[in-house]
Amino acid sequence: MTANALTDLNVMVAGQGGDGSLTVISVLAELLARRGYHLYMSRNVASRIKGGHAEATMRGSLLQRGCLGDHIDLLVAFEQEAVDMAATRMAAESIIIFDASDGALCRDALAPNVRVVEIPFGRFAVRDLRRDLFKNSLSFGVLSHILSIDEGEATNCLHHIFRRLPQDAIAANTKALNRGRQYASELYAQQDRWTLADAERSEQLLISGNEAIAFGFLLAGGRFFAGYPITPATEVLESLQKHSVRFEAVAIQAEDELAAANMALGAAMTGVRSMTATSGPGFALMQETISHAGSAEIPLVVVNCQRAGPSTGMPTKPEQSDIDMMVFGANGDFPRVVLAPGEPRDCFELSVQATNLAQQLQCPVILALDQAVGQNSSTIEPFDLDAVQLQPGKRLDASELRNMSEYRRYQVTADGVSPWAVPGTPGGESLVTGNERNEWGQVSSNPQNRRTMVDKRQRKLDSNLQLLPRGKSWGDADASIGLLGIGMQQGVIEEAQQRLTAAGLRIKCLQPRTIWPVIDETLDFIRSSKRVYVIEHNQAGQLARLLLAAGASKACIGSIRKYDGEPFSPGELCSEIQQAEADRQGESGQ
Amino acid sequence: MTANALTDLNVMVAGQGGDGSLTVISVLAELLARRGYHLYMSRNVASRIKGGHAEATMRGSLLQRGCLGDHIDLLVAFEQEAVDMAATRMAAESIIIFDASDGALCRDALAPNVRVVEIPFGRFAVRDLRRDLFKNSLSFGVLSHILSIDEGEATNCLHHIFRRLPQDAIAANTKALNRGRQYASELYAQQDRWTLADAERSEQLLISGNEAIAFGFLLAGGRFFAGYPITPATEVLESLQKHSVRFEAVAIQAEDELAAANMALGAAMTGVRSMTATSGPGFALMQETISHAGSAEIPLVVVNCQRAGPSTGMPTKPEQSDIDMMVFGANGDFPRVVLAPGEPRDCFELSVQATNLAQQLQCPVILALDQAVGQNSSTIEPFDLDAVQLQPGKRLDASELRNMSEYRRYQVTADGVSPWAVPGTPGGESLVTGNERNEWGQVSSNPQNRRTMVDKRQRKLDSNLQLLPRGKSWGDADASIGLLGIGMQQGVIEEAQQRLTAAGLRIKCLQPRTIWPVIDETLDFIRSSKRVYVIEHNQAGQLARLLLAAGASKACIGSIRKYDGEPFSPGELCSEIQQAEADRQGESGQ
Amino acid sequence: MTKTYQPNEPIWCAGCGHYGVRNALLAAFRQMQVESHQAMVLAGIGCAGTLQNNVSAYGYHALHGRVLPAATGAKLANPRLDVIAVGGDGDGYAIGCGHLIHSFKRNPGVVYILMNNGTYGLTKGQHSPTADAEETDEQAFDGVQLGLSIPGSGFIARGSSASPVQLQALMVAAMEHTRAGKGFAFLEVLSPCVTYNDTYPAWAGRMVNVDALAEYDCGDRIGAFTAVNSLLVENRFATGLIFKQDGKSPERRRLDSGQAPLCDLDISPDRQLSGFREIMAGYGV
Amino acid sequence: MTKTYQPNEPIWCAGCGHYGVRNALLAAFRQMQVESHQAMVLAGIGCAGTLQNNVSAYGYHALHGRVLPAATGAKLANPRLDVIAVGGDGDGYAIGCGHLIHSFKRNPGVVYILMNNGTYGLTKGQHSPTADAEETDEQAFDGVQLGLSIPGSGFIARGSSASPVQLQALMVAAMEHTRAGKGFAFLEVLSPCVTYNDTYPAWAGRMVNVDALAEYDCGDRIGAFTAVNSLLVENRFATGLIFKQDGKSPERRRLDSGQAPLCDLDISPDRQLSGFREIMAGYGV
Ligand SMILES: Cc1ncc(C[n+]2csc(CCOP(=O)(O)OP(=O)(O)O)c2C)c(N)n1
Ligand SMILES: Cc1ncc(C[n+]2csc(CCOP(=O)(O)OP(=O)(O)O)c2C)c(N)n1
Ligand code: SF4
Ligand code: SF4
Ligand SMILES: [Mg+2]
Ligand SMILES: [Mg+2]
Repeated sequence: MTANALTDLNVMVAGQGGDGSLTVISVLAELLARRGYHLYMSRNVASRIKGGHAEATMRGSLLQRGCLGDHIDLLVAFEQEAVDMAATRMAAESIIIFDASDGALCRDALAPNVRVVEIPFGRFAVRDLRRDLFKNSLSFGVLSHILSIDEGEATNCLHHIFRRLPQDAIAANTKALNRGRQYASELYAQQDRWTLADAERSEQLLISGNEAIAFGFLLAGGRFFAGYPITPATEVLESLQKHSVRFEAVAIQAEDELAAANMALGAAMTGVRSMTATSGPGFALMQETISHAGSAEIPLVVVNCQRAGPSTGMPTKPEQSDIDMMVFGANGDFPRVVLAPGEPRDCFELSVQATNLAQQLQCPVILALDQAVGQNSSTIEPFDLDAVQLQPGKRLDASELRNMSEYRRYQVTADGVSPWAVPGTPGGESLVTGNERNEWGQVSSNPQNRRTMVDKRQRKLDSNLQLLPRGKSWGDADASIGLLGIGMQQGVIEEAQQRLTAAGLRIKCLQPRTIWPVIDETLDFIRSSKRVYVIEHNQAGQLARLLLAAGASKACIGSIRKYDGEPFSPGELCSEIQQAEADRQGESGQ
Repeated sequence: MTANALTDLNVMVAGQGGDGSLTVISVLAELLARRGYHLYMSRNVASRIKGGHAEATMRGSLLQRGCLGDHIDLLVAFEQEAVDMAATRMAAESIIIFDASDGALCRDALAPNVRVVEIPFGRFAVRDLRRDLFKNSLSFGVLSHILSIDEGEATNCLHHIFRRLPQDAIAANTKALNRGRQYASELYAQQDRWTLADAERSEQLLISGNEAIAFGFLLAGGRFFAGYPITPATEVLESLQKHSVRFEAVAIQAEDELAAANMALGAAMTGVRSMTATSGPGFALMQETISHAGSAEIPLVVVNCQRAGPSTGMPTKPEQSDIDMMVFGANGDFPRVVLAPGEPRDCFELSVQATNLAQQLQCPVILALDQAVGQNSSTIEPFDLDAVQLQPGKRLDASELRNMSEYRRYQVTADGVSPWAVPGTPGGESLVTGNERNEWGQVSSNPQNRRTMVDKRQRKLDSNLQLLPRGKSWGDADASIGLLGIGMQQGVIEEAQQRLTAAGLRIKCLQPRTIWPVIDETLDFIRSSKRVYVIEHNQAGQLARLLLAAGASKACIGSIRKYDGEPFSPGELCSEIQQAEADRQGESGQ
Repeated sequence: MTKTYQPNEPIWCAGCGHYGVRNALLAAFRQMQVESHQAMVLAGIGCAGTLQNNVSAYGYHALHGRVLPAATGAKLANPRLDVIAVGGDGDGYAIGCGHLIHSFKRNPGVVYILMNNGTYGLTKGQHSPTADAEETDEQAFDGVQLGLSIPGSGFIARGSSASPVQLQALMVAAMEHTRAGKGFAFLEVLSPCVTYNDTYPAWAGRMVNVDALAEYDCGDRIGAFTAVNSLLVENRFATGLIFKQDGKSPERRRLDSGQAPLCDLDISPDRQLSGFREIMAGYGV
Repeated sequence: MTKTYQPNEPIWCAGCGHYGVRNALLAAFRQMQVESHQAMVLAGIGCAGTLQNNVSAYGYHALHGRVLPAATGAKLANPRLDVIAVGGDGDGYAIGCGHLIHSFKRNPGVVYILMNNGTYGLTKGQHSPTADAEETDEQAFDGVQLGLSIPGSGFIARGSSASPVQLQALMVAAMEHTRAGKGFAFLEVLSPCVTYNDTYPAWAGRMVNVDALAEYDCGDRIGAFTAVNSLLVENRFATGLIFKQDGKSPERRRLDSGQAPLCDLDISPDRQLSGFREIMAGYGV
């Protein structure tokens, strides 16, 4: 970190849950955004309720980044524990602003070059302003001083964030801010101050993946959602509950995941675009229903925002260990699509596509998120709302039906998709079932019919591959080394690739966005490489295994995995790859 | 089929459900068993209740066979539909005994060389004996005549089967039998009669796979079972309910599959060996619980007797399309074992092993059956009960605990398995949980602890591979062509291999019995072959794909699949393989 | 006219109680002039759960135990439909009983016809939750009593497949209740399984039709519970319209607040661009 | 003494009702002289479902909603254990309510303590089935009333984390009921979530302790339903021992018929070879 205009800044605010760490981050986010920084924000809370260690981390960078940086440059710590936990992640020459209300900082765990500013915020806040809560604005004052922000700008941002509070609360916080600045100017040397860049500000959204999923669903005509709360997927339900009235939509909290998924099926059968969202344990409960949607050919979008498993696991930690279940879970053979977005824009786009695809293919479409993609927020350009188009699929209305001599719900067609009518349409009476059945929907176990029907359903995928979203690829297209990863890996891979390229390694990258079926794009990427590192968050190497199962050559695949609940940092990933490359060289040298 | 002593005879009895087709088959089974034949029996009932087409088919053969033959030699048909449905399966020179009560047989669908004996059984039964039901013994009389059975032997067998009926019922059935023989001798030419072999009779059991699973579980010390009825797995529950009192065991019908699986977990935690059994839809519902058993390290055996999917599918038809779900379903990474028996003896043995393995590895062990393995019966040598041994695993009793200074439920050990104490043992108090936790069982999301615990759990498999059951291999060990299949494929592959070998093809075969993890034996078999045909009942080629994922070379794997609800016949499988071989030759010739 | 599927003949055993349920439903449909395209008959899994194949309507075969959530979704999405959910006692009282409770509570305009035969017919005769106490060592469950215990439940009735006139009348009353926007209507039908649990003789003398009792007040929850429970401990069943209370269904609440049926909404994004832009602006920094 | 895990301090918010439940349980354990190795505390998932971490016993953290089946399995397998199941209202009345019904019906000797706070605490404040009617447009569910509707239910009580003495007494009564082999004991505890649904003030004046009513007869199911329902429609809660009836639990039925506890059986196959041979002979042909 150089003292000149910061191009990349990682700030953590940490304390006990309920300390209001998020407020400090919000004001700083506002400030950085005004200065033209891109933001990436992550929260890390213990799986407990009030209290317990809680941290919010934000990266501000002039380049768009999809992950946190390797190190923390600035830490606002409201307690000793926060410092101890962050100690190994502190950058050289980084700064800790410590709330010394309960005593001086013990800096045993810290490298000597980490600087500490100790101020008893809490004590001062209570003493001067009569409420502990004001320590947040106090500490922002200190921060703003260190970052060489002038009073006007700091106040402005604070006021913006608190604009919905009553006047006296705003006044008190402003007072706290100024006190903070004052303490800082006394305690913190003028010459050590950092300066922020002042880049051009563009219109940006700060949104999480879960929120973007909900928004995309509404754009794509989604009007029925049923869910059951579960970390880290709950925000999809909550966003939709917030916005549903305006669009006359229904967002219902069911009694469990089985009810949620089956309510969505019931609504979907009436032609209303329907979704449910959950995380691993709930997705496991929905397996039977997903197979049913596949069998009965009912359009359904299911979001699985993955957390660390197995079972209850670590609910607030990210993992990508339900790939197997999403692709291969549930009973029997049936067509399904699994899409994996990498950041909020992707979430929005793939949510739209998933909602359309479910209608086009009449089968379950799964949106595979992970906790980091779902819950972290980042700044992105506003969505291009005008570009959203609805694909109605083969829906028959009353007049089309009237002109048909016969209507068979499961008519065997060239591409396997049957035209369908929804309840209420005269002439569209039909039988929808999860049993094997003939074209009319009547139960049948005739072997010839069975083959026809299995093949028909499979054709829905095989003859509609062109509808499936392509991935994102970047880097040096002619490189022989490839990096491949989905979801939260995207941002880390991007940054690692830039660094590796800078270090002289030729690398190309692919973030597949359709993970099931495995499409040619993915296999071609592997085929055209000498080796591909598959980077993922799980113990088994589920994605790598999936690619092998799809025909990728074993010799070509290198598997880089992590499963400790913490995302890769770009630096960590770089070393993993460099190490793997070195190992290869070593081997081939022998 | 030659007229001399029959070495292999396929008999079908078919009519409306409730016609008592099974009685005829039972008496014939008794007769054939006394003559030293091996038996294989299958029932095919429409998914409806009373009425609807129902057929029972039995193969009697001097060689032990694990499937039905290619053709039907003898058909007893109580209605026209039965003949129409069986028409294409009738052997040349085969015989149909037709109940002509409702009119003469329309033989349009039959080949000219099929012979028909028409007798209005039903009408005669009512006229002579006052009850339609006696048509069964009547038709057995006809059968016995055609098979050149003398009156004494026929009566003997009939009496044996009816030994628990009241005297007058036996007398009436005997009368019916004799009437049948009389009609037959009038209608059926003496010189066209067939003769049965008279081989040495050995002690045999006639048992289904589901029954053998239940029995093996009891032998292996299983004392708690909870299930929920579902075709084709219900007989596991029913067998255990029948036998439970004698062994003071509990076999409980739960309110659903979620309750069943979780009751079994509760009992398992007390140290009682526990099992649940279900089929695809129920197994899908149990996914969350299976992941939980994997996470919390609770020994649990789960039987999945597969039926044709997806969803409700065809409940009475066999399929092997839950392989993916059993191996890869449920959330997160956790160790599990999947074993696949091929016939009743295998079911018994693997049920014992699964019950032991669950204790040894403290994880879920899945028994993968299919409808044919589970519900078809065949004759086998009596089980060697003395050979059954219990493996207690690392259970600590009170005195062992007393001598330990510390007890940690999730102690990290070399092989990943932690010694454990069950509730009621002083000093063994502990926390069992599906959350990530430290060795004491206390919830933790510390990254280092997380890695340690994931690795520990995985080690349970990796360092105990020697405990996993090996497969069965046969054929020409040096052959370059391999046939590989599990479950119901075993018997068909065996017979197909014999025929192909007789036709000059060198072939070796493997029936893997541990399908997850994929063990070296399986991969070695593939590695040592030029090509391996993976024979399975599903559309996707799930087993073949699993082998690819485990590292088998794609060039080496040929996939032979069927998914119409009907098992392969040996002849059909032979042609498939010959065709595939011819195609290869064609290709390489180009 | 577009030709579509022809309802199958039922596949039930001769004499099965479920025939009576089907016949009463067809008669009720005629009486209520239900148009086949406006009715959606959703079924659970079991012998009872094949009834939808024998009726002209939009039929759906749900998963075992999940017919009520599916029916709820359908009704919320298209409130014009007559949504009829049917199923057996295993389907509704065993695997599905959690959803039954929440359907009483949520109160969607769904008619739920539960065919109680004290057994699992389709899987060949295992005990259901309403099986006789002597056989199971457990007290038989009673769905009517359960319904009364859920605050907000609004229509609880019991009929018998042996009493076709009463049964048809109860079905009509149930459909009128849902059509009026009052919410969930629960109708249990005693519908014997002649093959595995022939309770025709045992049940015959045990039914007491509360509609015929002069002093019975079906608007009084405590009174209803008292009557039902008193009969139950004497091993008898209350039948008839046992409890009725006017509520408001969620789909009716939506309509009353001026919202269109979900299935009628124009969902093209350009129709609501300003709304979407406003939400997006809320995420702006 | 073997050193084993030390119970953690609770992780609940300051003032959470669940502290009162834990304290009462510890006191009841002391009063009943429960030995830590003879108690098994099973918990659902939620804030309530962390209580097992704060007690010395064999603790188990079940899946969300599945604590009762697990407890049933444990009790049937080892009837000597004091099996205590705990969980929240989301756990027990939403995802798990099917199992609650069947636990009343099956009647295993399990004490079930359900902490009702009208909200999903752990997932940060969504409505639970007992959430206020005004907020949800649905009537709040009542577990006590539900319990009364299940034939065979034998112990139904309600306490409050604000009334520690009564709560401890109810816990003791519940444990005595199960220890006596009478079966399932259900105890709902009003246990406010101060963070997301602080009902301390709202609930304070609304509780009516039936134990203190001279004329109240807790052996009368209809009377209990009448009392509970009458209070409920006035927006009040009956507390105390609401209903009690002596049944026999399935594990006690096994013991009475001379069968040993499952966990004590000698399972070595050679001990029962003759039995196995006989069964095998039954398959002979
Ligand atoms: C998840 C699941 N578990 C089990 C089954 C098997 N099954 C089909 S119907 C049925 C019960 C049928 O009983 P009931 O609902 O009373 O209907 P009835 O046949 O008596 O009319 C069961 C257990 C299933 N289809 N799905
Ligand atoms: C299958 C599944 N679905 C959802 C969740 C998420 N979840 C955890 S606790 C909980 C509800 C907690 O509410 P409650 O049971 O009332 O307990 P409280 O926190 O209020 O004490 C939910 C929905 C989960 N763990 N598992
Ligand atoms: S088995 Fe019973 S319920 Fe099913 S159709 Fe036959 S009589 Fe009816
Ligand atoms: S969130 Fe509510 S229920 Fe959970 S600990 Fe805090 S106060 Fe208690
Ligand atoms: Mg039934
Ligand atoms: Mg709660």
